Order: sequence, then structure tokens, then C-alpha cells
Amino acid sequence: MSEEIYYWQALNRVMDTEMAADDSIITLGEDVGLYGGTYRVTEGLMAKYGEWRVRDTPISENSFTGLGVGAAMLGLRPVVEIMTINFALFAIDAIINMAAKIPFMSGAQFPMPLTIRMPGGVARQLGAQHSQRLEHTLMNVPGLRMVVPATPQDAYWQLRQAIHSDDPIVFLEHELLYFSKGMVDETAVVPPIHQAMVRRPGRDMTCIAYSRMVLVALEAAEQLATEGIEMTVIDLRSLSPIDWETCVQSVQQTHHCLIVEEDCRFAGAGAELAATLQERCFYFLDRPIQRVAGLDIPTPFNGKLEAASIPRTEDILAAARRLISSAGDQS
Amino acid sequence: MSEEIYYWQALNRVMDTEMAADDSIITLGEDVGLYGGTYRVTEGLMAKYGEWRVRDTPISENSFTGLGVGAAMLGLRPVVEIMTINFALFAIDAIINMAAKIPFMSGAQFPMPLTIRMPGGVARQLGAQHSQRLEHTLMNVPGLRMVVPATPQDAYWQLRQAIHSDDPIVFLEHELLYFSKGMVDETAVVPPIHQAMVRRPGRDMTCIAYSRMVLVALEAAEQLATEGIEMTVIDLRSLSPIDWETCVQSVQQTHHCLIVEEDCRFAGAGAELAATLQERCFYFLDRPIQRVAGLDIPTPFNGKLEAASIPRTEDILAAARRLISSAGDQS
Amino acid sequence: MDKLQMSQMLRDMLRARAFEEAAAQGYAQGKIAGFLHLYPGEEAVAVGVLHAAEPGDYVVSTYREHVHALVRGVPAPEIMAELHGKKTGISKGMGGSMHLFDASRRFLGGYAIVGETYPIALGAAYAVAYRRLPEAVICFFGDGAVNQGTFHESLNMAALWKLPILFVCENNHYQIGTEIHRHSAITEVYKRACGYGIPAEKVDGMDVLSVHAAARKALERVRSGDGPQFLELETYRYRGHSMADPGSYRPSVELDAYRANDPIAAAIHEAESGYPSPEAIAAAGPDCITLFSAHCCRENHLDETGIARMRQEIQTEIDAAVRFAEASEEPDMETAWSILHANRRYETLMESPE
Amino acid sequence: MDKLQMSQMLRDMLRARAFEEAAAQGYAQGKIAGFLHLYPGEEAVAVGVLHAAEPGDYVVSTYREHVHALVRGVPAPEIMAELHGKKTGISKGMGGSMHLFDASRRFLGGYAIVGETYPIALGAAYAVAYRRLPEAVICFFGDGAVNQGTFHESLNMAALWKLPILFVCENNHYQIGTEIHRHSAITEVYKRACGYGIPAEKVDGMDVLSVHAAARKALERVRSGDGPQFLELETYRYRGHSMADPGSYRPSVELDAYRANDPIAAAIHEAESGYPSPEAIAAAGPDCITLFSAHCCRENHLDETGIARMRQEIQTEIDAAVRFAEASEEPDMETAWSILHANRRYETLMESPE
Ligand SMILES: Cc1ncc(C[n+]2csc(CCOP(=O)(O)OP(=O)(O)O)c2C)c(N)n1
Ligand SMILES: Cc1ncc(C[n+]2csc(CCOP(=O)(O)OP(=O)(O)O)c2C)c(N)n1
Ligand SMILES: [Mg+2]
Ligand SMILES: [Mg+2]
Repeated sequence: MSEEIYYWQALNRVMDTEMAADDSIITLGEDVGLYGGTYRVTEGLMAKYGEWRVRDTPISENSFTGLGVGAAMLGLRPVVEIMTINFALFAIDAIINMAAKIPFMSGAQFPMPLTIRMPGGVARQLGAQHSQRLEHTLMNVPGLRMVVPATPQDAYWQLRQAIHSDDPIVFLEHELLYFSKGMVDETAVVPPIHQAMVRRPGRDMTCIAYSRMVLVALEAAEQLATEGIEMTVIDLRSLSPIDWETCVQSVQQTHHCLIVEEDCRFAGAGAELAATLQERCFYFLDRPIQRVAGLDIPTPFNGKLEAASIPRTEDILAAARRLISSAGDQS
Repeated sequence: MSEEIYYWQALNRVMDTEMAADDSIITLGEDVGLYGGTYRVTEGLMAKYGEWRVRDTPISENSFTGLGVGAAMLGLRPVVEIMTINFALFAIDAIINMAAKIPFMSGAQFPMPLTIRMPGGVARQLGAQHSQRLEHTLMNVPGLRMVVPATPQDAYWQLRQAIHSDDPIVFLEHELLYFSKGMVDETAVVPPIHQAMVRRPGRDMTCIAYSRMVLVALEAAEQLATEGIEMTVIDLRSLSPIDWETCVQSVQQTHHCLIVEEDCRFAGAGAELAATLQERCFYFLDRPIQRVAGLDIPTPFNGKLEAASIPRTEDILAAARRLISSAGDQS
Repeated sequence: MDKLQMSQMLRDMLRARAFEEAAAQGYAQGKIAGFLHLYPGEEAVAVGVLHAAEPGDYVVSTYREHVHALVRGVPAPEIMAELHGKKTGISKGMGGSMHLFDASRRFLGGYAIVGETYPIALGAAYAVAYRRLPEAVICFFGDGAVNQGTFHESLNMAALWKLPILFVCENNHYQIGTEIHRHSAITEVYKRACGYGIPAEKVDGMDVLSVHAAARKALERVRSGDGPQFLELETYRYRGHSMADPGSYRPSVELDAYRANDPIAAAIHEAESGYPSPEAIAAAGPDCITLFSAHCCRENHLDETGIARMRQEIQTEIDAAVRFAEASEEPDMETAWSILHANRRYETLMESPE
Repeated sequence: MDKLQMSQMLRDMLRARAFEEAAAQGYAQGKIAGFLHLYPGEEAVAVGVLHAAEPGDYVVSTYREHVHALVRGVPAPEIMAELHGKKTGISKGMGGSMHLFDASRRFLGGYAIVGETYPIALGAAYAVAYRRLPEAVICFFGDGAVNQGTFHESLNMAALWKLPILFVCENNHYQIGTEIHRHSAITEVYKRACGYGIPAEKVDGMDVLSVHAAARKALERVRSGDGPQFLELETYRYRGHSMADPGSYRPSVELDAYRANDPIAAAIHEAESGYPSPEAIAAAGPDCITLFSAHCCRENHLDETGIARMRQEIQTEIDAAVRFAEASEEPDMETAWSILHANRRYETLMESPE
């Protein structure tokens, strides 16, 4: 049943099978049609489903995202692709003020079966304007959900779920994950969309990460294991809502918690994790919760500085060692 | 030297005296000129300084905020008024991608002496779209500063400082503060723009708040004092950067910390406060840090529900009592 | 146009006026809070356009939308109850004055952020066009809203894909206190449509029959697949921008330097009092309701007694609406949460996290 | 136009081409990373417009801006070093290919978010107009960028306040892989200016002399207070949208269903290979450089040997730029932080928090 495919292929497969099954699903965005999508996610769809269902748009992020909102109000299930999250800053009113609020403001008269797909994160030397992380902003919006698949399997499952959802969902991809490979089993039992997963168990500490940082954390965990430190790695999979139970359970067992995120540290997504987990696990913690996060600096263009501006394996290693050793004690 | 004036008057006075002193200061926004500003902040300025310095704009938030950015690059010191923070969602690219990043991306060739004034927060039954809080979003932007004056004196001091700053500053006002009164001493020694202030000392716990919530927290503190609970109230005054020293010192003395914010709890501004303070004060804390925050729901229009959607005095009281009593122990 | 239709139109204009005056009263009495943007003076626009619409058409509106909802058929009690924030309101007390929604009447909502109506209309029209249905989407917006970027983006896409939208600009010449010459480089709003090749026309928005005729023609084109159409309706609002606006706290401001400047004289007055001056109102021409009642009488469809009776019936309707609103229950937080979570039931693949 | 000026223009066109080819090579060799948007084919636009500019004028550009910077006078080594992310780069290695800035030459930056150039230009022009200086702001953007909301907002304000901006649309008919008929309702871009009453003209962007003449005339008007002017320059890009784009990983895609559709044939080719087809390039007319060298020779200002020598000198210049870039130091994190905090020194009323 399982097959090893690229992350983009998993997404492409979902788009294809779901569109074939339900003609209320449409997709739109810049170059999603003829060009097949910047990262190939919509490849082949236009030829198959026609231009009314696979729509190339002008560079008008605010309005074509809003188009998705209006179309969803009439019962379509639009999948809007914003080429990268950086351009979503133009569409933020459509996301926050329209998609997220209409179901509520209308007294639940209008469901919002809208999926907004976009890749975020630091890629390779794209400069400060093209390296945004917006997790923290979108987490703070009641009425909106956000998923952050790290693997092709999750990309497959969660995009299907997002398309089936009647709540608006931001589907956050990562530019550096599209060409990563992984096994996808199309017939496996699907876990709830927001459920966090323990990617690797370990008794000594809990590392919580999401999206690409899960892979970096797993690398660090391998290395730590050789040093005798066993680190649990939890992949959040969903940033809104967050599956607190999985996190709390693990932290209560390991007594140490490390959060890894690509978002800038100051008021990043990790802040919410640390804030809630210190509240819920306070009496279990041997040390304060630590965050390994992006630096609070616009992303420098230079490659080395760029790499240093977000967590690398060695940053996680250092933080993990500090956390476990008594030298990490800051008091 | 001191005089009791409205918050809006304090702002208006700064605008006037600074514009008189420096002709590179201009102000623009919807109805700031002829109309004098929705909340009177720019009243009288157009007649005095002319329409090139006090410019009424069309409803084009993205571009007129960007106008401020471009004008600042040429050495003007624009004060852009966005009528309310809700409309700033249209201008978020100009703020995040332009104002905050240009000084860095240009290798420090262009300072950014730009002030963006706007009121945020829940006012009185303005509905979900007109009750936004964006603190968390703007805190997460390196290169941007944000101040949140709660009193006329701070409004006076901090607006002057913002205008003098060569870094871009978001000057966050609050719709319900404009017509609050307070003493303003124009000749007093000015504290650093980001310095937090202890508004009321108290040995039992530390309450950290900002903007309008400082007033609510002070009310709660009064009440608690009658019950024998002495609560320190810290007014952050600046959300970016945050004056951690003042907070840490207090928490280390009181061993209990309560954060009060109007922002939605999930990934709100308070998350960063709790995350960093648990890290820095872990061994001093008797209890986990608690947040009293806005509910994670779009603001309901109904007046009672709206009031219940953000912290009220009684919510702070309840949280404070829970925090101090051993019943608050969640373990 | 037949007698019945004309008298229905007059009735709706009178209902609109009466509704808004009742709302203003509720506000003055402190029973309605928040921003309250009223429509008096502009009734010919909503009535002319919406009487030309079919039940299958969709309507997208702004924060100044009570009358659009009312004329579209939303019962007055449900609108009034929403203004009062009650559970019986059309948006269950969650939306308020600026956010009336009615799915059953294809009323896609009132939007409080200027410029949001375009993309909503665009999306609705996209759905209609994709399904090849003979339905139109009516998109309302003001003269000030024309300068928001979404106007441009959405009109381009609407024209590019020939979407069935009737763009209706309610040009009352003001963006709150800013007169159109001070916010737009081109003050004949319909000319903005030239940048997209969208057929556009300017019509006297005080004359309900002209509005109706123009809207009917345009809607027919829209429904028959000719692509978007654009109407500019020149009108006037008799009240301040909103009830929460100036007037209340604003003393006379120092605007002497600008008094000489003619095109902005009315704005100065508004800035001072929150309301247009009697001269400005007079200069705007006769009230659309006066005009149309006179017309109806002239054409012998109606007479003064008939109109008086109509007013009487309407007053009864509106009074009842107010009583209903006032007597209705407030929503509780449970309801609010269940509205927020309403759509979770559809998510067969998901479970709630807590 | 005198001989000297013409030969300087030709030289800049050749420098532009050579610079970009060197950049492409650096990218192929893995020495330059990130997105790299090249300019070959469009040189007549940058050279024609910027040779008409005064040193007092300001320039705002996009992510496809190496040539704008080069022609504006930014030394090739500093641009090349920036592309390599080096400390000696014009933006100290912090900006990169898409973010060249040069305050001393009034080059207000390259912007990577489509639609940002308008408000920056608007602000610069506002400052100039407020100071009543006889300076112009030149704002570059592509045909795809015309559909961003900021275009509309900024053009309205520019026209409303008669700001000194020359809007320059580099119409290469493509928004990455989307041909102009598929992104714009009106494909003659200059007609978009009608919505704001801005004088606009379409000029052959492959003919540097026409571009230069049109730009000079427009800039004179702009500087003399006539308000904004708009030029559409029809041009063509010979390379893919960016070096990071397709071609590398994209196999032939399934677009058969669309092959019959003529206006998009070129887009299909781009979608497949990342580059325009030889036919598409040929159909776009002769290369602007070939055209202009021939003209210069005809007019007897230059001959083949002269041009060959010029090319030689240019190659030397560009090679040196590459060597400089490659040999330069990388910036360190200290530098990055100090750049971020550079403006704190002006804040006499503030202190650093930590
Ligand atoms: C994006 C945005 N900016 C500003 C406002 C504040 N505002 C509300 S109504 C209005 C004026 C709108 O004028 P117009 O479009 O002419 O409509 P009218 O009120 O005259 O009916 C403004 C500026 C807003 N609601 N949204
Ligand atoms: C707001 C935004 N949306 C999308 C993109 C991705 N993007 C980069 S360039 C481009 C096409 C721009 O086309 P055009 O304006 O014609 O300029 P050209 O590249 O042809 O010079 C797109 C869609 C972006 N950078 N910014
Ligand atoms: Mg108006
Ligand atoms: Mg182009």
C-alpha cells in the first residue's frame, strides 16, 4: 500500500483525487494552472479539470484570497494557493477579517470550507522579504485553524482533511520540504487533523517542534542518543488548535522541555507553547522550558548568516545538553 | 508645571509642539486634516501647518502607510495615523515588509524615522471586525518597535520619543483611553521609551499589564488590598522591546506572576511574557505564571458578551486569588 | 412599471426611512450601541437596485446596510434585534449593526472594513459563473471605498473572467469628513471602470425610477453572461457618517484657514457638527422620497391619504420591530461558543482537541 | 543626441548584458544563490529611462533590478558582491540580489514583493513635492505588478496631489508563466492610467532612442510640477523568470489540452522549459542591443571595431567585478546585529533595554 513519494507529490495526489470526487473543489492562485504551481503541487490539474476549476490569477493576493472566501460562502470548497507566505501579508485582511470571522459574525449561517495553502519559512538565500514566518500571527486568530505537516504522509492526510473541513484552514507548507521524500500509505487509518505525534520516544527530555524543524530535531535526537541522552521528539502537526494532551503527557514524564521553532523567538509560536506548558506542567518541570528559535533579526541574505538565523542541529544539541546538565540551571 | 488633560490632548500637544519645532515632521491619514482626526489627536494642525504637512488621505491604507515609508527614506519624519488597528491589516505589508526591513536590507543606508499611530482594542460594541488586537503580530517583527502608553503622561512622553526615533515605531493607542484624563508634566525628566514602570508596589504578587489593562489591573489591586493581598502592578509601556529587568526583579521578589492582556490568550502578547519569565524566574516562582487574557473568540457584538470576552476587574481578582491560595495549585 | 410595483417601491423607501429613524432613536436612548451608520437620503439607491434584483441574485453590502437588508426582505424585527445585540437578531447578536447576514435571502453580509465587498462579490460571482447559473451578484460600496486596492484587483478579475457582478457605487460624495475632490483624482466614479473595460454609467441616485431602470438593464446583461457592469449612483446622506461620530464631543474646530475653499465647505460643516448643513442638504436637491411620492401621486397611483395610510402601517411595523428587539433575550456565552464551533460537526475526519 | 551620449548608452546596454550573463554564470557555478531575476532583452528600457534621469532624481525598482542599479551608477563590483552575499556588497550582504540599495545615488531599493515600488515612490515624491524641489521619482514595475492593489491606491494619490513620479511599466507580457491576456482585462497597460487622469503613452521598449526621448519629455513634465506621468514600454525577456525557476526540475507537463490556444503558446513553452522559445524570442523582434549598435554604426558614431573594443573593456570591468565579489569577505553576525541596531544611536531619548 505504501509508496515513497515527494511531499509535493503527496499534495498533488490529494488535489487530484479530491477534485475528481467532488466538483465543488476548485483551486486558484498565481501560476497554479498552466505552469502547474511553483512547487508542482497543482501539476496536471488544469489540463484535467479545466480553467474554471484550476484558475491562474493575477498578482492580487488580497482579492483572490477574498474570492476564495466568497466562493466558499456559496458552497464551493476553494483551495487558494498563495505562492509563498510572504505575499500573504497582502491577503491578511481576507484571512483574518473575512475567512475567520464570517462564520461567527453571521451567527453560523455561513460555513467556510476554505483551505489556504502556502509555503513559509526560510529557504535558501531568498532575502528578508522572502523568508517570513507567520505562524504566531495566524495562531492568534480565533476561527482559523492551521496545520503544519512535516512529512509527505501528513501532507497527504492533512490536506484531505483540510479540504473536507467546513472551518477555514491555513495549510502551511515549507519551501524546503517539497522535495523531501517519505512513505505515503493512502489506505492507512487517518489520525485527527490536529493530533500531535511522537516521532521518537525518549525518557530524558521532550522536544516539541513542527514543520521542517521536526526533521532537524530528529537529527539532533539521533546525535544525542549516541551521547546517552534520550530525547522525545513531538511533531505538533497542528498549530491551531494544539494537541496539548500529547505534549503535557510527555513533559510530565521527562521533566524537561525544549521547544524548537523557526519563527523568531520574540512572540513566536513557541511562546504560546512555553506559556501554556509551564502552566500545565509546572510541578513536573526540573528546569525552565527552553526555546530554540529563529533569531530576532530580519533574515540576512548571506548564506552563512541566514543559516545561523534559524535553529540548526547544533543549536538544538547545545540547548539540549544545557537543559539536561545542571550547568543549565540559571538561578 | 503639571496639568490634568485628556489622553488625546497629550498626543495633540506633542504633535503641535514637535511640528512647530521641526518641519520634517508631517502627519497623514484618513480625516486627520480638516476633520481633526477621529479621536481629535490631530485637531487644529491642518489650519496651522497646511495640507502638505497634515494630509487627509483616501482609504488606501497599504499605500499611504507605504508613503510614510518612502518619505522617511528621504528624511521626513512622517507620523502615519491608521484610523484604527483594524484597518492596519491592509497595511501590514508596508509595516512588516517595508518599514521594518528596509533599514536592515539596505545595510543601514536608510534610517526609518517613521511613527505609525493607531488605536487598537475592544471598544464598545464595534463588532468582531472593529475590535482587533495585533500586538502579538507586530511584536514578532524584528526591526520594529512598539509602545503602548496607558496614561496621558506616557502618551506625551512616548509620542515625542517615537517621533525622534530613527527606528520605525508602532504607537499603539486604545480607543477607550482617548477620553481618559491624567496629569501631564511637560518638563519632567523623561524615562527611556521602553522602560516599564511599577504603578503600584505590592509584596504578594506581580501583575504585568499594558495599555488599558493597566487601569483595570490597578482597580483589581485596590480591591485586593482590602482583602490583604498586595499586588504589584507593572505597566510595560513598551511591547517591543520589553523591559525584562523590571519584570524579573519584581517576580523574583513576589514569587507569583499574573499577566493581564486584552489580546486573545492563544499566542497573544502575554505568551511571550510568560515564556520568557518562566525561563528567567523559574526557581523563584511558587506557582506557574498565569495569564488573564481575551477569550479565543471573535469579539461578539452583544455588549455583555463583548465585556466578558476581555479581562474585567473581577476576572483579575479571581485569578489573583486563585494564584495566591493553595487551591490554585494545579498539580 | 405597474402601479403595484411603484407602490411597493414607495413603501420600501418609507420603511427604510422609518426604520433608520427608529434606530437613531434607539441609539439616542442608549439602547443601541456601537457604530450606527444610517441611510436617510440614499433610499432611492437601495430600493431602485434591489427591486430590480431577482430572488436568485446575491447581495453584498457594507456597514451602512440596514436598508439593503430590509429591502432585500430581511424582516425588520430581526434587523432591529441585531442592532440591539439580541439573540433573535438576524446574526444572533454576534454581528451587530455592521454585520447583518441572511443566507436564506442570499444576503452575503455587511462588511465593516472598507473594500471588502469586492472580493466577496468576486467569489460569489465566481461560484455562480462556474456553475453556469443565471444569477447576478450585486456589490455595494461607497465613493470612498473606490480607492481601496481591492477595488482594482477585483474589478480586473471580474472583467477578465466575465463574472456576473453588478458593481453599485453609492456616491454620496463623502468618505466620512473627506469630500470626494479631496480623496479621488477622478471624481466621476464611473470613469474608474474604464481601466478594466467594464461598461459603466452614472445615474441620478435620487430618482428611484432611473435607478431601477438602469439596474434592471444592467442586471439583465450581467445574468446573460455579458460580464460585470458598473453603476454610479449620485446620492446624498442627510445624517453624519455614523451616530458615534462627532457632534457629540467636537466643539467648533479651528478651520478658518480653509473656510474660503469652496468644494470643501460642506466638509467643514460636517467636521464641526457631524452633520451636513441645511444648505448642503438643500443643494443636493429634493429628497428622494418627496420626489417619488409626488410622482406616484401625479401618476394617480396613490394619493396623500394612501400615502398617509402607508406611513401608518409602516410605523406600526417598525414599532413592533422595536418592541420585539427590546423584549428579546440576550445571547449567552454558550451560544457564542457553539456558533464559533458550529462547523466542527461537518468535520468527519477531525475531533475536538479538548 | 550627441555622439558621446549615444555611445554611453550603447556601452551601458552592453555592460548590462555582460553583467547579467556573468551573474547567470555565477549562479550556474553555485557561487550565487537565491532567486536571480535577469534582465537580458530589456536593456533598452533601463538605459533609455535612466539616461534621461538627472542625478537629483530618485529610482525605485523591483527584484529584477541589477541593471537599474548598474545604469544608475552603482559600481558593478558592489552589485556583484551583493549577489554573492559579501560584506563589500552595496547592501553589505544583507539584502542580496533582490534588495540593492544605494542612498548616495538615490537608488531607493529593489523590492521583492510585487507592488511595493508604488508606495515607496509615492512617499519619496511626496517628500520632494513638500520641499518643492525640481526632482523626479522614477518608479519601475512589470506588467504583472499592475494588478496589485497598491498600483491603484498609489496612482490615485499621485494624481490627486500631483506628485512628481514617472511610472514606468516594463511590459514583457509575462507574470512568471502567465501571459498578459490571462492576467489583465486590459492588455494595453498604459490605458490603466485613465482611471486617474494620468497622461500615459506606450513606447517601443526595444528602441532605446524612443524610450529615451519619451522618458526625457515625461521627466521634464514631472519635474516642472505637471504631476505624474506614465510610460508603458513593450519589451521582452530572453531568460526564464528567474534562475531558480523551472527548467531545472520540471519535466514536460501535461498541457496538451491547451496547446491549441494561441495567445498562451509562449507560456506553455515557458512552463515546460523555464525559458521562452526561440520562435517567441524571434517574434519579439530584433534584440535591442543589435538594433542600437546597428543604428550607432549607421550614424557613423561607432564602427564594429569600436564596439568590439567597447565589449572588451566591458568584459574586463565585469571580470574584475566578479573577482572582487568572489574575493571579498563574508559579513559576520556582529555586522548583521550592528546594522539592525544602527539607528539606535540617533535616539537620544532612548536607551537599549539590555
Ligand atoms: C479599511 C478601512 N479603512 C477605514 C475605515 C473607516 N471608515 C469607515 S466608513 C469610511 C468612509 C467610507 O466612505 P464611503 O466608501 O464613501 O461610504 P459611505 O460611508 O459614504 O457610505 C471610513 C474611512 C474602514 N472601516 N475600513
Ligand atoms: C505580492 C507578490 N506576489 C507574488 C510574487 C511572486 N512573483 C515574483 S515576480 C512575479 C511576476 C511579476 O511579473 P511582472 O510584474 O510582469 O514583472 P517581471 O518579472 O515580468 O519583470 C511574481 C508573481 C511576489 N514576489 N510578490
Ligand atoms: Mg461616501
Ligand atoms: Mg512581466
